Amino acid sequence: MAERARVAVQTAPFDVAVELAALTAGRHDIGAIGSFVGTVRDSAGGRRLAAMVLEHYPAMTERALAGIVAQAGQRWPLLGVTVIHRVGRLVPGDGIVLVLAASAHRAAALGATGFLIDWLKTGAPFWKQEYFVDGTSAWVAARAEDDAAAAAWATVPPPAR
Amino acid sequence: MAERARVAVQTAPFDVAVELAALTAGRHDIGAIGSFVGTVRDSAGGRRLAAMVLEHYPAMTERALAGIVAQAGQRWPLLGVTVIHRVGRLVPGDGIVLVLAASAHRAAALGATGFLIDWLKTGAPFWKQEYFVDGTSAWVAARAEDDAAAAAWATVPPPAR
Amino acid sequence: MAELHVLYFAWLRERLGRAEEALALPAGVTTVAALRQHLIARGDAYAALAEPTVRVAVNQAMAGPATRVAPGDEIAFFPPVTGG
Amino acid sequence: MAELHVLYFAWLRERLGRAEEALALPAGVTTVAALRQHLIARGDAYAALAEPTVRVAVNQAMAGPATRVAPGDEIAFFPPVTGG
Repeated sequence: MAERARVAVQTAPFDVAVELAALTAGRHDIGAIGSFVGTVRDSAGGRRLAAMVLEHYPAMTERALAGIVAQAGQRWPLLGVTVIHRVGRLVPGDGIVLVLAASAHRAAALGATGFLIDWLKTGAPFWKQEYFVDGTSAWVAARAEDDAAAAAWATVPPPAR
Repeated sequence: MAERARVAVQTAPFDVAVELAALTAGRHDIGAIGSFVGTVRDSAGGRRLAAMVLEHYPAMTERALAGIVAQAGQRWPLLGVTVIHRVGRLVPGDGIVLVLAASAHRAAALGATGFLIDWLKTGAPFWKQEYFVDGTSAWVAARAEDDAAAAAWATVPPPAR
Repeated sequence: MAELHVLYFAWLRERLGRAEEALALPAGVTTVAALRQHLIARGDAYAALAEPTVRVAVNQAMAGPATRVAPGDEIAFFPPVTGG
Repeated sequence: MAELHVLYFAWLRERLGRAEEALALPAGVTTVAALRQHLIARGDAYAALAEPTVRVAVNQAMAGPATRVAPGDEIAFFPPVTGG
């Protein structure tokens, strides 16, 4: 289990520098921090995006995120994990999700970062609705390749500790 | 080739927030940013570390880093890459290296991040000397597993664009 | 209380025109599959629940067709998730 | 100028007590392997160059034993890199 685990769902923006500092403050056993930031793009399926609204299932989100973080901590010797997912209305350029994973070595930090974002995309109850510049809107469809990316982890044996 | 490529070797600390902002400023086509931060740990081989001194081969470093970034840009559809490597005297907790890779989608961003750090560890002319609390010092030995990690990329076909 | 708390998310919520409802546990309904059929049988917008991609969670955990439902449970129907 | 510019890094630099030297290209030396043997033959600290892990770069690019060396080249000897 990660020694420092922070999970948050929020409407406010996240500050990567603040989160990095919190994750590593006073720690000198961390040698590697992997991170992933997902942001809103200004086009989708060839159409210009004006905004995106993220909905979630609060009671389940909390459980799902805690479960995903715990799974990562079982696979890799993590010293800290931060997962922040935003909800509500976002515009192009806004951050959607932040994953940080700290470990003594890079393979664990980057492996856990990839694992966490793959699972966030397929195992956490968030839904995106896109609002286009042309006035139309659409719910984002789940992508088969996301399911494949998450499922692929089941075939990867946990690394030697 | 990445549309924004920044490579630096410096004694000064790097600021992840500043680098992230520079990479993404004014861009709304970026959907994913992978990052890796390597930091100085306070122990090595069971001994307490007081400091680390990083030496490099300046004329070659520049060429090697530019080459590595160009290779990443050929493998993945990157929208921006930042590589900063520090040299000189560092103490536990200090950042050593920063890699940022931006793309429209997460697989490219995280793949390029892992590729860049694996190659930095084996293909760029940096050498670390560790100074221990007990007054001794030692040059860090190259790790066979680092060579294996970098070599493994040669067997991974570039992803479909 | 012999009631289920049923939640709908994303386009299911929009199609049904509601985010939640309380439902007396119908006689003979003991599984997710049976509850789903019961709701689909209401017709009109509830036909959306027949969409095979629709997922179900019971008490905030992903559930399959055979998962048991009991009075007091929170049952959620939703499309495949698209966060991250 | 028929000279090579030779550089040493990390523990090689320490063992040799120098970071660089100018070297007149010895007669008959046209490859990295020959230059390395020539330097090793100097004896004393130069024996360190016989260490099989020592790498060589010619004009800032990684080189093998058969890589050609010519007047004006910058030749660097160094241990395996340990950055990142």
